[in-house]
Parts: sequence; structure tokens; C-alpha cells
Amino acid sequence: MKTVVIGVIGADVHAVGNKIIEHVLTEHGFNVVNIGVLSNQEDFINAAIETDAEAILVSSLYGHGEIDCKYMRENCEEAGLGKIKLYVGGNIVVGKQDFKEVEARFKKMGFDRVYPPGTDIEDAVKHLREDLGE
Amino acid sequence: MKTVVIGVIGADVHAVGNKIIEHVLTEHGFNVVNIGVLSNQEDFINAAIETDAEAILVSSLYGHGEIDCKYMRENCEEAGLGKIKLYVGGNIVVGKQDFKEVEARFKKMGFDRVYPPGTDIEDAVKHLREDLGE
Amino acid sequence: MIENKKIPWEKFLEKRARILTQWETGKSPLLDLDKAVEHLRSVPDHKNFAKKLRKAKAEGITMIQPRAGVALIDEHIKLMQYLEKEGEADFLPSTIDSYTRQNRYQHAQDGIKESERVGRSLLNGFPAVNYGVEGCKRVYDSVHVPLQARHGTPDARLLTEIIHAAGWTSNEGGGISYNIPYAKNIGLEDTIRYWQYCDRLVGYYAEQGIEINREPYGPLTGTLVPPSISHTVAIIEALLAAEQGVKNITVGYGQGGNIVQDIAALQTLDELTNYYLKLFGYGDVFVTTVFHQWMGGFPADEAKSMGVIGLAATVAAQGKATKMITKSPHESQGIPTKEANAEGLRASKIITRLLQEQKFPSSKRLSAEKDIIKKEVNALIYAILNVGKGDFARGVVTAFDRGIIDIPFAPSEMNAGKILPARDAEGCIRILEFGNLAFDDEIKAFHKEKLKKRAEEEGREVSFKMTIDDVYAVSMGRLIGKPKKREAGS
Amino acid sequence: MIENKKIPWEKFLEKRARILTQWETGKSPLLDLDKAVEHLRSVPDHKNFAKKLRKAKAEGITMIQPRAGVALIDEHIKLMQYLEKEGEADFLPSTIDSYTRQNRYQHAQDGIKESERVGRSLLNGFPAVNYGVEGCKRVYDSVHVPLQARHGTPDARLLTEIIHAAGWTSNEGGGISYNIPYAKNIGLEDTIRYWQYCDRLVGYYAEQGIEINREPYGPLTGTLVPPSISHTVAIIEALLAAEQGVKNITVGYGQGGNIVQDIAALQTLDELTNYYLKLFGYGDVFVTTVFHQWMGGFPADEAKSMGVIGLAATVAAQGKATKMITKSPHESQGIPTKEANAEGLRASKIITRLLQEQKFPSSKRLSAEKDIIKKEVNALIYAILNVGKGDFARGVVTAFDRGIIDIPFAPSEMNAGKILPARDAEGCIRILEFGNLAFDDEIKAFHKEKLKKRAEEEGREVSFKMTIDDVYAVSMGRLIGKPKKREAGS
Ligand code: B12
Ligand code: B12
Repeated sequence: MKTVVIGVIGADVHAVGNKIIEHVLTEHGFNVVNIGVLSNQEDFINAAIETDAEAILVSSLYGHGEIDCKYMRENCEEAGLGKIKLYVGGNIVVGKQDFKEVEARFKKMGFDRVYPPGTDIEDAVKHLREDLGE
Repeated sequence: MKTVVIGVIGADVHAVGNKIIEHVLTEHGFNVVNIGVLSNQEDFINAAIETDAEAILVSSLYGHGEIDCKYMRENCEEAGLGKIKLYVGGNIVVGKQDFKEVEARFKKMGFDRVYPPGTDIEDAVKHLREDLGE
Repeated sequence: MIENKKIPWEKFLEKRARILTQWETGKSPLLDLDKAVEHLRSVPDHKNFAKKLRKAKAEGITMIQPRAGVALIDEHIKLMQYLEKEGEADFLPSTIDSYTRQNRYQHAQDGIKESERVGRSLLNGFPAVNYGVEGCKRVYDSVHVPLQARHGTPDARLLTEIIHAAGWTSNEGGGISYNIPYAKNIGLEDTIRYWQYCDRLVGYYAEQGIEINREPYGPLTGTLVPPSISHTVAIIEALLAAEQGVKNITVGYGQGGNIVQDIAALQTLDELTNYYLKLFGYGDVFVTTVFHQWMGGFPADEAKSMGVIGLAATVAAQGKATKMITKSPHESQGIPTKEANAEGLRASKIITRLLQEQKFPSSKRLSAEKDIIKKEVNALIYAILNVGKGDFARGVVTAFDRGIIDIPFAPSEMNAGKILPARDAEGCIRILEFGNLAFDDEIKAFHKEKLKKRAEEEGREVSFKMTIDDVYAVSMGRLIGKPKKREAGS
Repeated sequence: MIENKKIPWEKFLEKRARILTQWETGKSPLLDLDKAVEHLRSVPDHKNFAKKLRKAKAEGITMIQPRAGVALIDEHIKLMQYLEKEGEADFLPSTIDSYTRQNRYQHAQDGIKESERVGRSLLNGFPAVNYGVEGCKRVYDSVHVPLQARHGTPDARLLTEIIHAAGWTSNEGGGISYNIPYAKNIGLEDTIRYWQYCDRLVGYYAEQGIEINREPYGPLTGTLVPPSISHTVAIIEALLAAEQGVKNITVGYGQGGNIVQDIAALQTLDELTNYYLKLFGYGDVFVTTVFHQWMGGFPADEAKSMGVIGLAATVAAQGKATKMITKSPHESQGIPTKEANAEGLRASKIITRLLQEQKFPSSKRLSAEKDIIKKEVNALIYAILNVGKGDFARGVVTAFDRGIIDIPFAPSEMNAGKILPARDAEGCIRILEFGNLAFDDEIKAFHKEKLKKRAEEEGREVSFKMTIDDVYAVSMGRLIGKPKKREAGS
């Protein structure tokens, strides 16, 4: 069973999507470690280390995602999580922006997968299977 | 009392605005000759000649205004109405178009005043006073 | 003299032969009746208007349909496909241009040519007659939902022949509703005859086991029409159609603005039409309703127009209209782009679907509004039957002539044009001047009382000024027109 | 231990001195209470939130207000002016950014700087504390309608001091409603104390003859919250505010989706709040209501979002909400541009104005829905009072702790999180799992019965899956979530 860490980053309290993600990933046979809302990068990284997780799914809904996710890849590497998969989704920037550009910005920051608003979490399941192997 | 001819040109049956225009112009002291809907250029011109009108207010709502108003100025001149004022208003072209362009097209066709959709007819009253003198 | 009597088949065929010569496309071999029947039999259920309406009514869902049509067929097909896909339209129209509506096929032909030349549609609709059965069939083949012709044509006989033979399974119109609001001096007898012909054709197809939908045009002039008046016209056209053998009828109503009155209107429209059809021996006709989003002047602002559309959809869904004709944010400006049209559709769609399990609760207030509509319709129907000496076709001609029934703001000289509507203090459409309208004193007193109350609240007299103010009101963002201070004349 | 008792003035001043040191803008001379009183006295009636609400309620018009706020003050002012002029907003907000909400003023300062650098707002709101009274006053001076701070701040004491001193005459929030949906592990006792402080300040101003409006945040998590639960929170926050001397309170409710339930909710919210305020001795408080347009996940499509907005406005106007918080067509995507925000406003505006003379008729169906809400609220209020041994402040802390009152989908650990809501066959929000919610068996049986009916119609068991499907439903264009066939895990 693959372990993944999920949570909502920064001063963000949007809890609904997070609960749904936990439910769906669990249903799909993942070992889900949910650190909940109002989590910072350290919380994500510590949880991943402790549970030997293979991927971190960061949610950011409230618009500060761009600030909150800064240097997350670097911080993972420093913590020895060199190969961990980093996904981010939700409403990760302020306002309605061209998603192609947003995706490029976050990829440059080291995220492996970047999702637009309202993504069906089933899409991420497919990608997790691809990226982590069955 | 100044006489003006009003009516709705072409195969157009939009009667409501026409009734309102008659009401308002009459209230403002004009002698209104209303030839009603489904009127062609001849009807307008004949009415103007018969009543010695100083202006013709053409309404076109249904979108064929551009076709229906073709050569109207020329036809007036031929009928000896060289100096008559020609106004046109309503929804005079098909679809939502840039009004500046539409106005230019109709002015080129010899209309003195061209009005966009939903014009308050009181505006035309002001212009009539300007153009015809008090 | 006109009669409400099924046209004998031989007589129909005689007329038919002449009608098919009105324009060259009438010569198409596809207009052979057996060929047409064969093609119509091949129409699958999901593309059959009548059948899809039955399904919608059973499920209690309000279906959506736009108005749309352009001059050039390739553009028209793209438009239809766009509205189906991006607009999520449940039904598609093809709105016919105004020259075709006036049987000016040569003008329409010129319009097509001119449109080709300038590269944009100079016609306000699709000239179906000029494109003929072959063209209309191409349109039919290019979409996956039922098609209907929507127009305003007093004499739509050739048009009707063409569209049905092409597989379009619904036709809007009627001898009254496509005359009084759409013509100036065409006789009612004539238009009733023309539409008896159209209905007879549908009746013939019905005899061959092919169900085609017919839709009397409900909103009439779209401007402050009291529900009882449009209901009466709809019911009479339904009766006339049923006599010719039509089995699937959609009666219509244009949004008035007061929600309770609108819901009452939708419910009574269904109830009364069924009642009278049964009463006069047409119990096997299947009735559905169509609600037209606000048919009067729209606000210039697009966002506000979307607001009006949202309000309309909320009312239609709660009133359980089977179908709704949608407007677009461009309404006040001109024929909408396909994008704007699809926006109106999608905004409407989500509302009808969100509300599909909900229904406006019954209440005393609603019952009262339903009762007055029923009383009024009964009075009008009875009066028409009376002057027609038992014949609705004859009756309605006389009734219009004498103003026994009368439609506000109509261009037609066949219409008395004596009545004046105005809103009451809650925004319900009432009547200010009755002309010769066949209402008894009790009904009249009700209207007067309601308008008096409004006038008092506004501190003015009950008068035509109210009507004028009401005509403008919605485009100014209000339902009830408030007194406007106008300077007096020069 | 926490108590529902008016804070003695000296104690308040003591606390105040400390609070004003939390960030440098606390040192502003404009925070001198006499200066603030003087400025607030100069606020004209049309810019006073409380007074404009009184007027709206008297006229029966539903006022509109957007959410909006950006990082940079000049941009924020432009935004406010745009929403007033082009959006026709009756009231203006200033939505506060999330760092300020968490009292992370240094983060907010960084956000301002970074926003200046990149030339676009990187904060999700206006950092009012960082701009201080002087900045907030500039905002106040630049508009012609009343201003309110809207946020989600557990400890908003400094923010509150600043905005009121600047002439903003309303503040949203409350010790429960700005904790449970907005925090993870901040104690309820703490937030209630913080908000008692905010209310006490308003009470002080009231003593000086200055009426300031307070608005408990109604929709909570915005996700399938049964009306009785949000009503109970609103009523308790109203009682707590009244005890501190607040005289003008707007209680809120977030659109649920079933129109009858929503109208019942709006009517009972007004009735019950007034009832309990009077019952507990605060008869002189003026109560108004605010309806929040759909607070759950929006559809991605802009036209559909406009549809949702139109439906919401239709309900609010018929339910005679005094105010409505509007959404925009960008809702599902992100903070709206000013244009999109204004579109939502204008669509809402025309609907509220078209319907201003209309009211949802009373009916048996509506009464039934009102009755169940009242029963439930009474049960909850009584239970809270009971565990609080007569004190609402104490009671509510214990009640949350024990799950006697419980809010679905809340992030806070102070909340039991045991209840699960789901829609019934008509789309009304009911409860599936009650946890420890203080409902008697009769009420529970009612909910179970309703959900059983839906489950039967859908041919499935009553379960959490329904809740999940309902959470998604509106964004997928339906109100009631239909079973989605998901493949089982790998
Ligand atoms: C009501 C209405 C109808 C009614 C008309 C009933 C009747 N017999 O009067 C019905 C339903 C029958 C109808 C039919 C059609 N209509 Co129509 N109709 C409207 C609608 C909704 C309101 C018109 C109205 O009464 N407004 C209220 C009056 C008071 O305002 P008004 O007419 O604009 O006139 C005022 C001003 O414009 C101005 N004005 C007018 N003329 C002039 C002239 C001068 C010189 C001046 C100074 C001012 C001026 O003063 C008037 C008084 O204030 C408009 C859209 C809208 N405006 O919201 C569409 C609209 C005019 N119709 C339209 C169309 C296409 C049709 C149809 C072809 C198709 C259809 N939809 O079925 C048929 C045409 C039939 C025909 N042969 O003419 C289009 C025209 C499109 C375009 N130009 O691009 C419109 C704009 C709708 C749209 N967006 O598609 N329609
Ligand atoms: C409900 C809601 C709230 C509730 C939240 C209650 C709670 N505690 O959970 C309340 C009212 C409290 C709230 C508050 C705020 N909100 Co809010 N909220 C919403 C809303 C309407 C719905 C969110 C939701 O629950 N959706 C349903 C769930 C199931 O979907 P979801 O969250 O999108 O998650 C799904 C997918 O996105 C995806 N997903 C999510 N994360 C990830 C990660 C990965 C890796 C993958 C693959 C997929 C994925 O899967 C999830 C499950 O399907 C959205 C707008 C919208 N979407 O319509 C705004 C929205 C998210 N909020 C917004 C804002 C600004 C705020 C506030 C700052 C201001 C305010 N409006 O008061 C505060 C912020 C408070 C804070 N500090 O966080 C903005 C964010 C703006 C931006 N990014 O530009 C939005 C977009 C609204 C808007 N257009 O302005 N909000």
C-alpha cells in the first residue's frame, strides 16, 4: 500500500476538499496521512518522513499558494526527501489566471503535477499510479 | 406646430416603440403622422409630402434596417424632399455591432441622426428642436 | 365562411399542389408525401420533438430552447451545433427570417446573396424555404436533438411542408398568434385557414403514426399581455389544431413578472387547455407548456440581462413548464452571437436542473390568482363560442373584430386595440381599459380595485401613463413603472 | 471562566491598552476614543451601515453587497469605487487577507511589499491593520456607501479598533462563527472573549449615541449546514453581542438550495432572533437578515455561475432578506476581477429590484418547514442554556465540546465533527448522522424518514456517499448528488 501525505498549506482553512480527498484516496487503496488544514511546509515534510510517504499532495485554496509553496522542493531535498513526488492543487493563485502560466510557475518551483481549480481528484489517482507504479 | 412622420420600415412589426414615440412626441407638441409598422420607403415619403413634414423618423427594430433603408435619401431627393431631416433608430442592424461604425454607415447613406438601441426618445426631441428650430 | 372543421383530404391535396408552386424549392421530390413519411419514420425518438416533450413532462424537468437563425446554411449549421454542444440546448430552433415570414422569397434570396457577399448575415433568420427540403435536411442531419421552425409567419404553408418533410418535428405558430402580433392587415379568416392547412398536414402525419408537435405562439406582443388573454388564444389555437388531427400540442406563456401570477398562469394554462380539449372531444391530445423568458424590452446591460434570465428560469422551473425559450445577454442590442446565446442557455440550464425536484407550493395567494385567470378565460372562451354560434373559428374572427378579445400593443388592424394593461401594486398585469373585452362587472371591479391601490400608493390617477411607465420599467431595472417627471411640450 | 457578562469599562480599557501595541498602527492618535467618537459622529446617515439597514428593512428591499479586497490600498480604493459605481453595490465590504486574519501582520507586510514588486495582489484581501486607521479612513473617504470589514478572524480586536475609528460602521464576525469554520485549534473560550471585546467597543459607541452594525457570520462552513444549526449559532452570537451593548445586528444564512427551506430559514431567522433577544431582555436591538448566495463549490462555467447567482437573488428577494452577499462568475476560479464582481452585483441588483414588491406566499408547505426549523433551534438553544447552567457563553463552549451543537465540515478541533448532513428527495438539507446533537427522537425520526425516501428513489442505502455526492452536486449542475459510479481501489 502506497502512502501519501495530504493537507492544506498555509493559513488556509478550506476543509471540505481535504476531507473529500482523504475519502477518495482511501477508497482507492492508498494509505492516506491527512495533516489537515493550516499546515505549514514543515508539517508536510515531517509527516512524509515519519510515514515514509512517496508523495505529498498539497492543497491550497485561499489564494496564497504561491507564497506558501515557495522553496518547498528545496526544503524537501534538505530534509532528505529528494525523490518525493510533489503535487499541488486547489485554487493555488489569486484570481482567475491563465492556467498554463500558473502551471509553468509551479513546475519551475519543483512541483511534479499542478492541478487547476475544481480538478476531479480521480485524475490525481491515475497520475499517482503512473508516477509511483502500481 | 412642426410635423414629423414616424413609422416602422420594411417587414418589421415591432409596434410598441412606435406607439410610445407617437405618445411622447405628441406630448411634446409635435404634429405626429404615424404610418405604423410594415411601412416601406414610399409610404414614408408620400406621408411626408402630403403633410408637409419637416422630418422623418424611421424605426427599424428587426435587423433588416440596413437593407430596408438603402437609397432612402436618394429617394427623398427624387420626390422633392431635398431638405427633409432623416432620423433612424431602434435596433437598426443585425446583432450587437460597434455603434460608431453603424452610425458611420447610416450617415453615409444620408441619415442626419442615427440612434443606438434603447435610445430615450426624449433625446430625439432635443435634436428635433435643434435641427428644425423652435 | 371559415369553419372549425377538418379539411377533407382531397381538398387539402388540391391546395397543396398550388402551394408547392409558390417557390421553386416546392418542386423537390422530397416533398412527395410518401417520401416524407418514410423520412419522418426514420427520425429516432431522441430527435422527435413530440416524444422528447412527453419524456420531459413525465420527469418534471423544464427543457431549454433558444431562438437562433442566420442567412447562410453553413453558418446556420455551425450555429445549431454550437448551441447544442456549448449551449446544452435540449431542443433546437431555426428562427426564420422576416422576408420569408412575409413570403417574400425573392427578398430572402437577395438577402442570402448579399450576406454571402459581405460575409455576415444580413437576414434576421434562416430562410428555410429558399434552402428547401434538401437544405433543411442537412440541418437536421447535423444535430442530435429535435428541431423546430420558429417564425411569425401568417402564411407558413410552404414553409411547413418543407420543414416537416426534412424531419423537423415541431412547428410554432397559429392562425391568431402568427397574425395579430406579426401583421398589419392580413385577415384573420385567411390566417386561420393557412394554419388549418399546416395543422392538417401534421394531422395527416399523425394518421401515418408519426407524432409531430405543434406550438401556438404564446406571448403574442410580449408586452403586458394579461395571462387570460394569451391563454384564450392558446386554447383556441389548440382546439383548432386538434380538429385538424394534431395530437401533441405545446401551449405557451410569456413571463409577466409577478412570480405568483406567472406560476398561476403556467398551472392554469395546462389545466384549462386539457379541460377544453377534453370538453370538446379531443381527449387524446397530449399537452405540454412552454414558458418564454421575459419578452418585453430588456435592460441594455449584459449582467442585468443575465439577472432577468435567471429570474425567468427560476420561475419556469418552479412552475414546472415543460419547456422554456431562453433569451441572451444581447437581447436589447440585437440578434445574439452564438456565444451570448449559449450563455443564456447555460445560465437557464443550471437553474432548471438545480430545481428539477422542486415545485412552487400551493397556497391561498396562488389559488386566488389561478381562480381569476380561470374565470377570465372561461368568460372569453364562452363569449367567443357564443358569437361564433358554436364554432370557434368563426367566433374568434368576430370576437377580434368586435374587441370581445383584444391584444394590447398589436400592430394588426384586425385587432380592436382598445384595451390597456397596467401593473398593480405587486406587479401583476391587470387591465386598465377594457374596451369591449368580454369580462363581467365582477371581474372588471377586481382589476379596477387592484389598479386603484397602486395608483394610491404612487399618488397619481389610474391612467395610460402607468401603462407607458410599465412598458419601459424592466429595461430600467424595475417591474412597476414609477412616474417619470417629463417636461411638458415646448 | 467565560461568562456572558458585559465587560466592565475599566477592564476593557486595560485590555485595550495592550491590544493597541500588537502592531505599530495601534499607536495612531486617531485611536483615541474621543477622536474616534468625533469622527463616527460625522458619518452621514447614508454612510452609516446600521441606519441604511433600518431604511432597507422598512422599505422591504433586499440590499446587495459584494466581497472584495486587495493588497494595495490604491488598488483597493479603485476596487471599492468601481463596485459602488459599476456594481451598484448598496453596501461595500473590505475583505481582509488571510494573514491578517491569523494576526500575522509581518506576513501581511511582506505580502504588501511583494505585491508592490510584482504589480499584482498576492494577498487574498485588504490588510487593514497594516494600513491602520489613516489608511482605512482614506478608503472610507473615497466612497459614498457604508463600509464593513469582512474577514474570518478569530482575534479581530485590533482590526476592529482600527476600522471603527476609521468610520467603517459594520463588522462581520463572532466568537463561534469566526472560529469553528476558520481555525484549527484556537479555543472557543478565547474567541468568545475576543469577540466580547469587539462587541463591547460597539456597545461603548452605542452609549455615545453612535449606531454601529454587527453581523455574526451566518454560513459557517458554507457546506450543507442545516438551517437550525447556523440559526442557533447566529442567535447565540446575537445574544452575546447584545449583552455587550450592541443595538443593531444582522443575522445571516447561506443559501441551502431548496427554495422553500431557504425562505423558511430566512423568515425563522428573523423571527427567532427577535424572539430570543426579547426573551432574554434585549428588546431594543434592531434585527435584520443577510442571505449569502450559494456558499459551496460553484460550477466552473461563468454562465452557469451567473445562473446560480440569479437563482440565489430570486430567493433572497422573495424571502425579504434585508441584505444579500453576492458571488461572481469567477467564484470557482479565484478572487474575481472587479468586472466579474460587478457582474454578479448587477445581475443580483436587477432581480432584487424587480421583485421588491413581491413576497413568497405563505403556505402549508412553508409553515411545515418553518416549524421544524423552530423546533430544532429551540431544542439546541435549550440544550446549550442547560449545559451552561443559564449562561450562553459557558453553555456554547461545553455544547461544542460535547457535540451538542456540531457544524459539518468544520476544520476546528473544538468542534465534534460527528454530524453528517445530506439532502432529501426535494433537496432540503437534512441530517444523516446526529452525533450528539441535542435533537429529540421525534426530530430525528423526521430527518431519517426524509432521507429514507431519497435513498429509496435512488435505489441505494442512506450513507455518507450521499453527503459526498451532495458536496459536489452544485458544481456539477445538480442540487441533489446522484450516485457516481466509481471504480473500486486498485
Ligand atoms: C417585444 C419584441 C418583439 C415582439 C413585438 C410585438 C409587436 N408587434 O410590437 C414580437 C415577439 C412579436 C417580436 C418579433 C420579432 N422580433 Co422582436 N423584439 C422584441 C423586444 C424584446 C422588445 C421590443 C420592444 O417592444 N421594446 C420596448 C420599446 C418601448 O422600445 P423600442 O422598440 O426599442 O423603441 C424605443 C427606442 O428604441 C427608440 N426608438 C425606436 N425607433 C426609433 C427611431 C428613432 C428615430 C429614434 C430617435 C428612437 C427610436 O424609442 C422607442 C421608444 O422608447 C426586442 C428586444 C429588446 N429591446 O429588448 C426584440 C427585437 C427587437 N426583436 C428582434 C427580432 C429578431 C424579432 C424577430 C425577427 C424574431 C423573433 N424573435 O421572433 C421577430 C420579427 C417580426 C417582424 N417581422 O418584425 C431582435 C432584432 C435583432 C436585431 N436588430 O439584430 C430584437 C432586438 C431581439 C434580439 N436581440 O434578437 N419581437
Ligand atoms: C466553501 C468555501 C469557503 C468556506 C470554507 C469552509 C471550510 N472551512 O472548509 C469559508 C466560507 C469558510 C471560506 C473562507 C474563505 N475563502 Co473560500 N471558498 C469556498 C468555496 C465556495 C468552495 C470550496 C469548497 O469547499 N469546494 C468543494 C470542494 C469539494 O472542492 P475544492 O475545495 O475545490 O477541492 C477539490 C478540488 O479542487 C481538488 N483539489 C483540491 N486540492 C487539491 C490538491 C491536489 C494535489 C489535487 C490533485 C486536487 C486538489 O480536489 C478537491 C476534492 O474534489 C470556494 C469557491 C468554489 N470552489 O466555488 C471559495 C474559495 C476557495 N475561497 C476563497 C477565499 C478568498 C476565501 C477567504 C480568504 C475569503 C472569504 N471569502 O471569506 C476565506 C479564507 C479563509 C482561510 N483562511 O482560508 C477563494 C480563493 C481565491 C483564490 N484562490 O483566488 C475562493 C476560490 C472563492 C473566490 N472565488 O474568491 N471559503
